[in-house]
Amino acid sequence: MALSDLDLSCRIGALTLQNPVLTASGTFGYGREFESFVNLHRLGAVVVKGISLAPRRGNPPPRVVETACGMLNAIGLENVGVERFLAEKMDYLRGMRATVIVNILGDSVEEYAELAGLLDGVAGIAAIEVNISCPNVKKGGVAFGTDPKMAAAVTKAVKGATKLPVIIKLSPNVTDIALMAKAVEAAGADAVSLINTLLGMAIDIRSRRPRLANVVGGLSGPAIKPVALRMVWQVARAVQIPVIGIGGIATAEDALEFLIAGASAIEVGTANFINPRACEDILNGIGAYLEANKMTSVRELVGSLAV
Amino acid sequence: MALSDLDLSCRIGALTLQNPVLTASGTFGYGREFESFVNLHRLGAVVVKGISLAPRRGNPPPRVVETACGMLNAIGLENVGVERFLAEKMDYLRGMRATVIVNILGDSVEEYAELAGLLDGVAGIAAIEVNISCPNVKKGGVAFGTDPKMAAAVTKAVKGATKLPVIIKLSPNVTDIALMAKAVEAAGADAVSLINTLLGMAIDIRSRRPRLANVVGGLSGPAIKPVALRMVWQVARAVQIPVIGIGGIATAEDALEFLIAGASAIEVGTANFINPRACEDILNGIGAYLEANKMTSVRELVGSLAV
Amino acid sequence: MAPMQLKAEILRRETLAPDLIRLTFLAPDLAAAARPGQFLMLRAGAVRDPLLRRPLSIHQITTSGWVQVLFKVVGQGTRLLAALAPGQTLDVVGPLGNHFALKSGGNLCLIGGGMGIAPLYFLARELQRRNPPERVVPLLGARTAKELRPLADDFVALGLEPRLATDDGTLGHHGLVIDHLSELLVSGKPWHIYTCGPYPMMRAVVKLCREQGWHCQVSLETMMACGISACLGCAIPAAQLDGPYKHVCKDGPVFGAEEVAWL
Amino acid sequence: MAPMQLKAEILRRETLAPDLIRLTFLAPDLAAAARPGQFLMLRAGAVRDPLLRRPLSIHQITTSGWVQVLFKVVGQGTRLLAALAPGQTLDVVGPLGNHFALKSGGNLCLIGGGMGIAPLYFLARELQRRNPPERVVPLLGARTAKELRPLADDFVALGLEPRLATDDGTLGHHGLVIDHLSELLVSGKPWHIYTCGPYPMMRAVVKLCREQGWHCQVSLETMMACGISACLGCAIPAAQLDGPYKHVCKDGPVFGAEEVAWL
Ligand SMILES: Cc1cc2nc3c(=O)[nH]c(=O)nc-3n(C[C@H](O)[C@H](O)[C@H](O)COP(=O)(O)OP(=O)(O)OC[C@H]3O[C@@H](n4cnc5c(N)ncnc54)[C@H](O)[C@@H]3O)c2cc1C
Ligand SMILES: Cc1cc2nc3c(=O)[nH]c(=O)nc-3n(C[C@H](O)[C@H](O)[C@H](O)COP(=O)(O)OP(=O)(O)OC[C@H]3O[C@@H](n4cnc5c(N)ncnc54)[C@H](O)[C@@H]3O)c2cc1C
Ligand SMILES: Cc1cc2nc3c(=O)[nH]c(=O)nc-3n(C[C@H](O)[C@H](O)[C@H](O)COP(=O)(O)O)c2cc1C
Ligand SMILES: Cc1cc2nc3c(=O)[nH]c(=O)nc-3n(C[C@H](O)[C@H](O)[C@H](O)COP(=O)(O)O)c2cc1C
Ligand code: FES
Ligand code: FES
Repeated sequence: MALSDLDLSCRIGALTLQNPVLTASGTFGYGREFESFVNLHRLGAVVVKGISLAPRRGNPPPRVVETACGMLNAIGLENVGVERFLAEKMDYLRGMRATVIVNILGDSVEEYAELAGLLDGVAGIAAIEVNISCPNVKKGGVAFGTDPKMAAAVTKAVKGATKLPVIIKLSPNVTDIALMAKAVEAAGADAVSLINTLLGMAIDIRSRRPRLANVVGGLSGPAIKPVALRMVWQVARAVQIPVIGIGGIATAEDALEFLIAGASAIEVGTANFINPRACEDILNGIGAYLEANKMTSVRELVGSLAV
Repeated sequence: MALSDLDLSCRIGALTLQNPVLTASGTFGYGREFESFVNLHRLGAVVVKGISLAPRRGNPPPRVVETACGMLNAIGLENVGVERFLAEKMDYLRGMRATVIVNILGDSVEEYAELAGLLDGVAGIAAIEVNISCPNVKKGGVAFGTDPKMAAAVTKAVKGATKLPVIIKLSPNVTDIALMAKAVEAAGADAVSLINTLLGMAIDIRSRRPRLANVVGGLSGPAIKPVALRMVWQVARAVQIPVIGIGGIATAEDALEFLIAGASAIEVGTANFINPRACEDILNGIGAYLEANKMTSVRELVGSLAV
Repeated sequence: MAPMQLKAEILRRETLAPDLIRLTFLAPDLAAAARPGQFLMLRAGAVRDPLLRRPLSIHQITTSGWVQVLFKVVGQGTRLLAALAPGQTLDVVGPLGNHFALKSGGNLCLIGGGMGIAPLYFLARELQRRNPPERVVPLLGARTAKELRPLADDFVALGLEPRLATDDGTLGHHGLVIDHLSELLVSGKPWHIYTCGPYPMMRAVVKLCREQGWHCQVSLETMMACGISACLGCAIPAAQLDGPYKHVCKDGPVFGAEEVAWL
Repeated sequence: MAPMQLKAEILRRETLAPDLIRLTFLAPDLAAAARPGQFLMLRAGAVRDPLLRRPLSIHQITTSGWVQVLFKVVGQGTRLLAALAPGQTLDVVGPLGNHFALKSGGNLCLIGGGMGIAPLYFLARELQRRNPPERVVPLLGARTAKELRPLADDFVALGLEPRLATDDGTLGHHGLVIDHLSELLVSGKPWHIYTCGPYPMMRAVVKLCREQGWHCQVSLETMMACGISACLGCAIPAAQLDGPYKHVCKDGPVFGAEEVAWL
């Protein structure tokens, strides 16, 4: 059976993706950075670096530090802003026939809504992924993603501003992630994706200073996979909407664990840095597994965990 | 300067420990298991495997699985129960002149209090560490450690039942660990220790079954160190009581990061499995660092992070 | 004998078959203390991934203080161990666990499958010292001749006459090692069985022993985080299913077949 | 030239000094595309710890498709790279980043400190092709003779006359490589400077260049997670401090000294 005979497609709200392998925001630039490594049109979708209303210069360096089987980043959401994104980045992605999901971030509910409105109806944009791990500036800097009410408010506002499918990207830095997922589902989210990075820190014992200028940063990579997988499993059992699994996925085996746990699709993050071809390798590996297990559709696998 | 000239002592409530290197509960048995590797009397304290009122047989196997730079365990708090612990394990520890901290766990506030009462006044027991990452059976199985009110209730009950210093061991599976720390501080805790394991999961893609019979388990080891360090830093800034840092500490460098972040002492967990001599190696390394940096007391280091 | 933690110098690395490695290292105190059936927790170096030590049985010791392990390369941990060259150091904790009870007298049969043969060689040598060679009968099985021959040769060199079986028929009986058990049955004698190998093989052996009333010592494997009885990760169900679990690293790895559950 | 991802065969591993390694590997397409100043992101194998690739400058290429990197073993990543033996494969992404602008004519001076010398050799060769050798002046410094001599010899073999300096005085001037700059000053000529090395050294060079009005190209290092402009981790402050950051893997590693902040 050739890969093309397999049904790898998955649905995220009204959107059908050709396969479940997506790129994680912030680890794949605006797509073009990977043009010599990956066939962008083969991917389920390219989720681009988080976009804000105004351009952001991000945090001062150092911004990244390696940890055991992982890395911390405090990029600080550096991005070109929505205007330049639409003017400079979308043409290329359209030309490559990539399915584009735009990851957005804001300081207030209103900013999220405004951004969603600006993206609505733009040719080539298939969906919006909402990063709610950002501080709510109006609410004393508590992250939207740690409070079910604020998360629901963002979801409602974004849904009200766009006809595009809306994916809410959940923060893992919470007591009960299933509760968060249910809150955004009730508020109209078409899907949830998780996890964003775990908040972490590293110290240089020589200088006795934080290794990141921002002091704390987001932990990603294989180190966090067990936590991510547990959360995906918990959320998949709690909501009816599709779940996109993220966190430490570096191989097809990793991706398969998330699908079996209940994820309809997955996003590959940090692994892109180490193996720029990771997304295609993972896609091929999922196909091979389905064949070896005599499955014809990836949906047979989704949530197939026998507990 | 010889190691003996350094002041490595640290205070945990009314208790003064000779040095800040402790063993983490559940990773050092009842001490005797390490007799041929470590001089127990040289350690800051031996924190023994969690003890419950009645013996517990724990979870069915498989109970452990390796992950990237970490491991998941679902031992299920197997232990001999308080009666056998006192009858069979304490004599040896007293004989070794070890400073013993007993880690306790329970299904209800009352159980915690009863246990604390049974340990009160037992010769050789220096303090009680309360594992609140256990499900509150009376409250639908929500972990004590995820709710500030329940955590405070346990703290109060234990404090009321014993004159020993009480260390509350915090769960990292919460939105705001500083809030938890403040809640138990207000309830009378003499110190907090953190972190317990992060909840995680792993799946065998061949059988499509969880790798742990218990489905989910606790993630420990170097993988979690960045998260643990961040939480210790947050808690140390939020409370006045001493903080004991735990999570992924395998070397003196790791331990120093926690001390610099604000921990008065540290506990070594999973590293004991890999290097049974880890505690003494770490103790020696801390001494060497203090000397190299011309410090005479470990307290000069605690909380010395320049942010 | 209390376990020790030591750095041992690798003296020799032999590739007996593809992915079948025998490492010889110098550890006189360990060699002096080790008993057949015990195991070691090994680490090739200070890597954090894989994180844990790897349990390997003691395959052989010499009076000159050499210790051998014999293992299959199955994943990253054994791959790193297999990459150690003479002169490099191996990080060892051991000897760990209990050991086979050494019988003097009677009819003794050692049944090993695959890497389960590794501890049986040490056992065979100790039994052979205490018993006439014809009373010590090794039944050895593996997937294919390549794997089995080097192991079988060692038993022959001891003066024993191993009966062999391979899954693919390339050496000895074409089939399972336990098919040889019928020979023991035919003999009509009571046997004392020692066995180590794949779980289904051992279960079949244990079933027969129970039927025949033969005594049987089994060496079990399980996932281990520490090997030194600190993590409680190595639990297995005891014969009395609702009783406390047995712990392979402390109560085992050798058990009387009747002590543990056969599921 | 778009970067590629490839597995290259190691042809040679040389230990030039303790912990100073030169790896030669076969990568014809890469060799054809590479320009002086560019770098590679390397990985010794599929280990997860350390997680990230390691950036190393391209030290030399040959027309027969050989590529060389020269590096100091400072931690686990470089240790794993240093352990690669001929015949094994190296996992390469590159060529990455921009490159030095190659001047024809004028007085060219290459100032390298420590491992900063690595990319300057490739640069020196390309400059030497375009300029009379006496117009290409390398100033090379390192901690000690053991480290510096093998590198210096290569420059001599190119027909250049490097001025040397070591921290311990065991080769060349006893002191800093920048002390040689006074010779350039004395010459009274305007110089075009290329520099790569420790930050304090480059800052001193840049200060002098600014005073003298000399043009200066610097090659910078920073922590890099990807090297391919995907993570935005390699930010450094631009000359205009409140403007957008520069990204070393994309806007660099070579910068005009005036483009970036010197803090
Ligand atoms: C007491 C004991 C004695 C053993 N003696 C030998 C021996 O003499 N020769 C030999 O070849 N093998 C022996 N084993 C098995 C050996 O420990 C495993 O093959 C090895 O740990 C695999 O490590 P890895 O990293 O190469 O493979 P991994 O990538 O970790 O896993 C490969 C496979 O090995 C299994 N495995 C992994 N770790 C362990 C572990 N800690 N304990 C048990 N199984 C594991 C996994 O379930 C998996 O199926 C013994 C095991 C035990 C418990
Ligand atoms: C563009 C560029 C070109 C380079 N070219 C060379 C070269 O030709 N020869 C050479 O010897 N070195 C070069 N380096 C430095 C080299 O990348 C580091 O020495 C190496 O990554 C250290 O890895 P490690 O695992 O051995 O050490 P680690 O244990 O990771 O760290 C040891 C030290 O190296 C620093 N370091 C670690 N990772 C990086 C990284 N990704 N980028 C920068 N610094 C890091 C750390 O801050 C630490 O102080 C270059 C760096 C860059 C950015
Ligand atoms: C360098 C870096 C930048 C990131 N930027 C973003 C971002 O802009 N928006 C976002 O929602 N997530 C961002 N993330 C989080 C990832 O999309 C992903 O959720 C996380 O890294 C976990 O997946 P991984 O372990 O596969 O990397 C970023 C992660 C990294 C490592
Ligand atoms: C096998 C195992 C058993 C544990 N048992 C207990 C326990 O009984 N009580 C407790 O409070 N913590 C227990 N812990 C948690 C550790 O004490 C420690 O908080 C955690 O492992 C993080 O530290 P580490 O990364 O250094 O291991 C256990 C951890 C492991 C790995
Ligand atoms: S392996 Fe840890 S207790 Fe047996
Ligand atoms: S290193 Fe990732 S963007 Fe430069």
